[in-house]
Amino acid sequence: MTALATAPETAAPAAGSRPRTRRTRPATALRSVSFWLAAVVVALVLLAAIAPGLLAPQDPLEISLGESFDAPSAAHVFGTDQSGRDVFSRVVHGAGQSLAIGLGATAIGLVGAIALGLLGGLGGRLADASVTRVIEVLYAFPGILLALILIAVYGSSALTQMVAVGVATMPGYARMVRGQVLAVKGSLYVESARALGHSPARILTRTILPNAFRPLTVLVTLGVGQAIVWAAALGFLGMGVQPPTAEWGAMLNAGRTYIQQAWWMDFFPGITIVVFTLSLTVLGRHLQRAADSGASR
Amino acid sequence: MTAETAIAPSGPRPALLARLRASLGGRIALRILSALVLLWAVATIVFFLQHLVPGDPALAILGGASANPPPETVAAVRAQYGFDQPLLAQYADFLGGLVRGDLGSSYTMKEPVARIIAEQIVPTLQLTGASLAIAWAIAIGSTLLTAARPGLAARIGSGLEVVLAALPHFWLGVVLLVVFAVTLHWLPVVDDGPAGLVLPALTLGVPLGGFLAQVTRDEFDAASRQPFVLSALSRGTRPRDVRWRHVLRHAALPGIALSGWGLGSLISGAVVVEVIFSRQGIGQVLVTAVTSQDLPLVIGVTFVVALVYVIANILTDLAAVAVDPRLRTSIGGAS
Amino acid sequence: GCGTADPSASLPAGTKEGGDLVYATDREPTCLDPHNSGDMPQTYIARQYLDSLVSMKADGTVVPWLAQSWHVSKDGRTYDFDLKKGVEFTDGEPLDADAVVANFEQIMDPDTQSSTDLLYLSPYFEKATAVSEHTVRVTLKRSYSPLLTVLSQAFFGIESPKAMARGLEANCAAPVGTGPFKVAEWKRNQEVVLVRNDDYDSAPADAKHQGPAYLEKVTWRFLKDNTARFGALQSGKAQAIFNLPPESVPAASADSRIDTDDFVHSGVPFALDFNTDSPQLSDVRVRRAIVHAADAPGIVESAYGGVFPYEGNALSSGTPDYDENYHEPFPYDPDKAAALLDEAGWTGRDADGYRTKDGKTLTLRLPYNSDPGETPPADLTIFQNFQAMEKRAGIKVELQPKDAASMTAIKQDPTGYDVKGGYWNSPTPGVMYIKFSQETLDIDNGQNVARDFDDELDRTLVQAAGTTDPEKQQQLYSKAQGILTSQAWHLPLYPVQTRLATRSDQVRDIWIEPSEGEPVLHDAYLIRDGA
Amino acid sequence: MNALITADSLSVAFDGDEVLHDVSLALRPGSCLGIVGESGSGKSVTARSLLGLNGERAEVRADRLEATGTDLLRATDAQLRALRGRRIGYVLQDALVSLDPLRRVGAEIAEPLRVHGVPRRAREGRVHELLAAAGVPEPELRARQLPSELSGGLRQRALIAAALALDPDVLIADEPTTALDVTVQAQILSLLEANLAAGRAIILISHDLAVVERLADEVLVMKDGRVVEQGPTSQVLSRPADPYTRRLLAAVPSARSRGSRLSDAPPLELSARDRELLGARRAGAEPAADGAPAAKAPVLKVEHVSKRFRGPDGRERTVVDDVSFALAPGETLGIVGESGSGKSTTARIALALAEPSAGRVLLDGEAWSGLRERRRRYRRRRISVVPQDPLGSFDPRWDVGRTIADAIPAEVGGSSRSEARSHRVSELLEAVGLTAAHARRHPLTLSGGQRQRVAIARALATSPEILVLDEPVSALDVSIQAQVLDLLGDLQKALGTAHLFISHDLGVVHHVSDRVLVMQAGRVVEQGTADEVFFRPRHDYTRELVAALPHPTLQETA
Ligand SMILES: Nc1ncnc2c1ncn2[C@@H]1O[C@H](COP(=O)(O)OP(=O)(O)OP(=O)(O)O)[C@@H](O)[C@H]1O
Ligand SMILES: Nc1ncnc2c1ncn2[C@@H]1O[C@H](COP(=O)(O)OP(=O)(O)OP(=O)(O)O)[C@@H](O)[C@H]1O
Ligand SMILES: [Mg+2]
Ligand SMILES: [Mg+2]
Repeated sequence: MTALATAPETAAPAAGSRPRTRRTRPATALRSVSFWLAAVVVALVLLAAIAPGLLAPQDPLEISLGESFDAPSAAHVFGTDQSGRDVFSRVVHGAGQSLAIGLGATAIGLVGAIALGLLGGLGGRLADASVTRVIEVLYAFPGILLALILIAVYGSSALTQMVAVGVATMPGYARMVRGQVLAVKGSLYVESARALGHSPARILTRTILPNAFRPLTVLVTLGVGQAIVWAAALGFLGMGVQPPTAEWGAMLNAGRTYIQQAWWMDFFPGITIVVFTLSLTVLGRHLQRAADSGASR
Repeated sequence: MTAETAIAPSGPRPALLARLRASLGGRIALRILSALVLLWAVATIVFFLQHLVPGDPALAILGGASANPPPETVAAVRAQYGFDQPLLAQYADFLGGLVRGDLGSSYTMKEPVARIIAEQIVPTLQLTGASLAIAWAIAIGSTLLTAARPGLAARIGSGLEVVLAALPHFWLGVVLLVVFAVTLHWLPVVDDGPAGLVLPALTLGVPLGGFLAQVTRDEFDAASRQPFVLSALSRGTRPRDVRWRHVLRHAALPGIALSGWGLGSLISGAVVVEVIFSRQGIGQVLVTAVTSQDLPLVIGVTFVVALVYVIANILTDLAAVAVDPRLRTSIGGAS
Repeated sequence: GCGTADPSASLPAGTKEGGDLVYATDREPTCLDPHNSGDMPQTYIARQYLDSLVSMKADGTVVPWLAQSWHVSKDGRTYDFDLKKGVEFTDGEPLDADAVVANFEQIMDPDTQSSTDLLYLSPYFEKATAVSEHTVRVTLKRSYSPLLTVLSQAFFGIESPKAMARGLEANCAAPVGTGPFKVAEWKRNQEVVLVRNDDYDSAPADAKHQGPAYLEKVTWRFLKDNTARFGALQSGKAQAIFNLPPESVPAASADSRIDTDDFVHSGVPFALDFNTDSPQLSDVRVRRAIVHAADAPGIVESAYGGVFPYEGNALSSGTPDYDENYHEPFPYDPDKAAALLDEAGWTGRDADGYRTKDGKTLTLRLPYNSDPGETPPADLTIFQNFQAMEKRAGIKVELQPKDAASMTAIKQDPTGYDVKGGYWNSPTPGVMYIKFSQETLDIDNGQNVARDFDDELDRTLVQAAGTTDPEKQQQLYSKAQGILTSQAWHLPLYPVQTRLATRSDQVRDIWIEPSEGEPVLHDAYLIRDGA
Repeated sequence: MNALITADSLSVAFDGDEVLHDVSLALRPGSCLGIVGESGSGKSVTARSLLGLNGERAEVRADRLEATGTDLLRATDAQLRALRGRRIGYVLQDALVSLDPLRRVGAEIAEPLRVHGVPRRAREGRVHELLAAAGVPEPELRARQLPSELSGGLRQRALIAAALALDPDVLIADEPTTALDVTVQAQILSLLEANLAAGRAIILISHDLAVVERLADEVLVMKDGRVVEQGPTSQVLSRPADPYTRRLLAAVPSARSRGSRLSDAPPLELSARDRELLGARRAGAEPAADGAPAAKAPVLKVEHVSKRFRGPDGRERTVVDDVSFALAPGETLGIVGESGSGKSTTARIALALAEPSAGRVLLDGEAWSGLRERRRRYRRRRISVVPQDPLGSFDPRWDVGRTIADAIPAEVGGSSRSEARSHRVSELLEAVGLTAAHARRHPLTLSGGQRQRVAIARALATSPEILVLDEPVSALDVSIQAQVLDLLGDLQKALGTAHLFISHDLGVVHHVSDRVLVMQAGRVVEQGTADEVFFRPRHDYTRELVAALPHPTLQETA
């Protein structure tokens, strides 16, 4: 629940806002370093998600009762857990699960949000008024609360976790899509297209939608990171994927018990999430800046 | 500037609304009305969600480690809680209760939900309040120290903010706990007093502070490029004064507007933080209620949190107006 | 001290009198009246405000408490208790024979929703009557030698009839007894405040002192989180904590200010019970194979870090008539497990390497309560380790986290599980009858988790309950342990232990009574600076 | 007399890029120095240098730089601050955003007083005095208001009041009249004149020669960071020595310039094929002879059109009120009026982008307003628009080629990327004086004039009969404006399109229009031929407008 993408402010970078040029020159070198670092992290996590076997030395589920709570060492770089499982292998294998949940949640959130946002942005006054209301109501359930309610109702599992996070992030996206559609719809270039006599369908598909969705790509980058953090928070509370499955949130939950005795059980999955989401943020910002300086004004 | 001449009298239809909007009091009344509608919607949604729960709520009520309820008991419980009535009757009951401030009775704690929440909301509000203060301190401190300054300072400041904003509560909290309480013994692990508030409030406040700082910094940068800044300088005002008197107010605006939302996110965060630090509060109650499927309690917490959110938003609106008098006409504008 | 507030700092030196003790525990009871339901947290706290008829000593002998003396009839079916005179409940009601009768009636009343108490009493109890003002007679359907031991638990604490008449809800919130403390306030999710009963004069015969408690007030805190609870003790925010987390034991023993008091519960240890209604588990060979396949001592060692010992017998070592021959009846032996499974016909293998028979994979469902308060992390580790060990033998264990309602439902619907974890704390070996008899299976109240019985076992246990001859009891109970072992209805893992950790520099004389491991605060006192 | 301000060989560089080169100037007490030049020529940088306000990234070099006795090159921060506001008052270029929008006007004006140690009690009265002196009615009320509650003219006055708070020796006014309506502009100039008369020295910066001519004793003409010409006003403006100054003067559209070219660019030659392609519909269509709009049937007829909007307060306002006019083929109809008088709304109604609340619009004699969009769409190509802000009217994702191709009717080539289309795009670009290579550029990378040309090319892509031009040149510099106006004239001549030309600039309207429509508060107060309206105005409002024109020479009759 760190305050990432769905903050209302970020949610509505309407086309009309004043351009925020940043001084780019002095920081270019540093930026590109941060960009490449972030890209490498994201690439590694993707590799871990696709082919964990390449990175992980051990079976994430195999216990070794004699080796419980081994501190980080050459044999176990992230140490071992209470059953002697290799934490590093579990972190690597957890990438797939966590990423899938993050992506799935973002997809769910986006699909819902786009439906709502388009309805509000393109439907009539009444539709817009109702959509605004719905978004407002959803906003009144702060993130995790909505997720928890869904879990209370449907029980904890990877799927509910995904849906819960997706629904929880939806209002932010929806508000953005709606704002964006309205801004684009009211823009001069859409009026020009109308003045040219283009059909509504053509204006919608060629002008409104592509322009309204442009900032979404950047937001998805930020959103996936956020979704992973949310999902991990649910996992941390024991309401996500259940042990012994390797998943970052579930590992955090398991590690919490032994925090005084085996800090590495929580520290490493946690720092992985931090570094990964931070990298996504950095990448997202680079994309955003590229988009800002490239196409829009 | 001559446009005032072309005002035609309004038709009768929007008269009431228009008259309401015309005065500040009216706009506040509208705002409150729309807040009530919002609360009703929240209550309705959670009520019907509750009925999607698979299984028998009576069993949840009679649950517990060693429960073995005979069928008669289960039936008695059903009757007691009205589960045998039609859904709409239950809904009417529920709404009626809400109006009277009665949120029903907790399944597991066998106590009125309203009373449980009334007790637990206080520490949570203390926590979120302290966190919000910390967040603002970070945002303003970082902005004033590093924003719109040449050289390394701004880059370090903004880099740090990104990192802070990316710290998840569950991780930051555990790290702070292990380092400062368990290892260094600087602060207590649990404490009801102010000392015990430090780590949880930091855990919650720091990431939000990083986020707010990004927003205020952006706005500060933008505002400090505005002509009125140069204008002030041209009158002989000190640069430091300009930062404080002019730019900071502008920079604070989006942050203030976000604070209502921020409070919501803090309550979300409190769920995790209260669990980590074993603090009393609504978050703990919610987690327990969810794990034990104590739905009246879940609904109650949700409703109260929505209420807090609504109130917080009204307050932030007012705060924003205090800082930006231009907004006076926009209260209640959304409705 | 370490700079934190010492609760006794302001009190005069040289006296035991006065002060406020903060006692932190993990689980919060759902009801303060232990007659209702009957979960462990209830008995722990109830001990502070309820007195029982008798008290049990560590050697298993029973000494007077509210009952000054008692007389048991020859056939063991009639118990006459002579009550202490002049004792009053804290609401001013007198303790008399009628009051005690009312307690038995409340326990037997279905509205009380008693569970534990009924399991102990209902097979035997017939009626309780007031013979005279201070004499109660309990009549049994058949003889029941553990009755006195059973009644010594706080689960059978005596409550004020006037208070009980207020109804379940009020009685749950603030039951009224004759004990050393009174319930002043229950702040849910936080604490129960207990204040001293200044008129107390009915301590059990084995108490360290008579008369009112030394402590003026006890704050009975609920700190679910292990780290926080231990942290509270370290920082002096709590003077005593119950259930020192196993993972904190090393830190606690390293701290000279912290004393620990371990109590091994008697009764049935924590075990994984096998549901014999499941086709694959109806075969004793499969059950034995499962037990052989699991490195039980290793599993426990990993989960409890060597803090809890392994126990393979159906009874915990502290239980009277425990037979250590059965301490580790089926040692870890993967080969033997494989042989047994082959013999039972589970010879096929599926794609994942699990054993199959007639195309069906050898799968065991293991549901557990997903609430970490109900299933502590270490037990979850045990399940995971068990799962991993059985996987090596080709047995697939599915861990199924469930909510409380589903777990309750599963208890009543034995088709919902194959394996389930659980324990039964009890001061008497008679507990075997509660868990494994035809009678409990027939009542179908979910206690007979293995869903099987053995005629000979039943007979042996009934005989043991019927005799008062210690030697005969010992012999019969040994036999019962043997039969249970041969049935392999469960995989016992560790005896449930209670660990009380106290700040020795702040408080003294908290002791644990042996029937249920209840902490006793009546004798506790705070240490004064310079005293 | 000693100069109040002296700069010798002043150069300013930002991050190593020099933007001001060897500028020298001197301001004598009681005189007015005008600085003119196009956008980006360094006027504001010069002004800021005189206060040491160019920021930390600026590197200022000069042989000598003194202001009211302070050596700016060596002054400490404290000395500079003592100078600012007290000795030199500075009125920033952007009047609308130079007051802190979050503070009351009174507080802004009191700021220099506070900074320079005027006690709190004395301030309020002084603020009211200053406002009154700056010609602000109801000063007590205004002081309590927010800048956003004040009109542009009032804001500009408040700024001037703040600059004059401590009675400085010098007032630097940077573009004090831009973005203001003519009448308001005239009032501000009078205010400055009054200050001048009171003996205060003024540096007046403007790109508008007429404004400078009215006030300045001496003029400095700047181009690309250099001074190209300097001297007494009358001499520089009537007998310019530098070709740039001459071009600048020639480029100012006015009654005098009617029918002549404004820029020195050669007239556009369109081949017959081009003309055919660009849709000169009536073969051999004669360009409308000057002053004789054809008696042909009008292509666009607006009849008693009104438009009402509901404001945020729920009240209705009539923005366009009973407007009627007709546009003949090949004719240019100019619409002038102050900001908010309903010009753009009228244009949108003409374009059928807004429906009138009452009245109707006919296109080629057929119904145009009040139709379903479906029935109107195929006729839309007959009427095109050239907006004031071309960038905003381009899809931000598209390059120039795609932007224009999007406007080309479907019959020309199939897909938007086809051969025929890109050929057509090249032709259109060339027709507006760009090259085919521009097709691959993104509009962001073009200059304002080039963007406006792209917008014109797009408007022409449908071969329209009518062009609606809503302030097409008001965002452009005079010389660029001259080129664009010439281009529009050339195209009209060649193609015979009718123009509905909207501008608040009387000179521009007079230069281009056959007939003129004057709007005030949504109503047409006067209409007639351009010369009739401007030389013999009948309505008071028109008279006021014309009288307010600052450049006496520009009002001379031809
Ligand atoms: N702070 C700055 N940093 C970098 N370049 C600057 C800065 N200020 C001005 N410039 C550059 O200096 C040149 C002159 O700018 P200046 O603002 O003085 O022009 P101007 O004549 O006032 O134009 P306008 O009429 O548009 O106000 C421009 O090229 C501008 O880009
Ligand atoms: N969609 C709309 N809703 C409400 N009011 C509007 C709308 N469009 C225009 N107006 C109002 O109508 C009035 C006239 O606007 P219009 O844009 O036609 O003026 P204009 O003469 O073009 O002014 P400018 O010279 O500033 O462009 C203004 O007061 C404006 O606020
Ligand atoms: Mg300028
Ligand atoms: Mg306009």
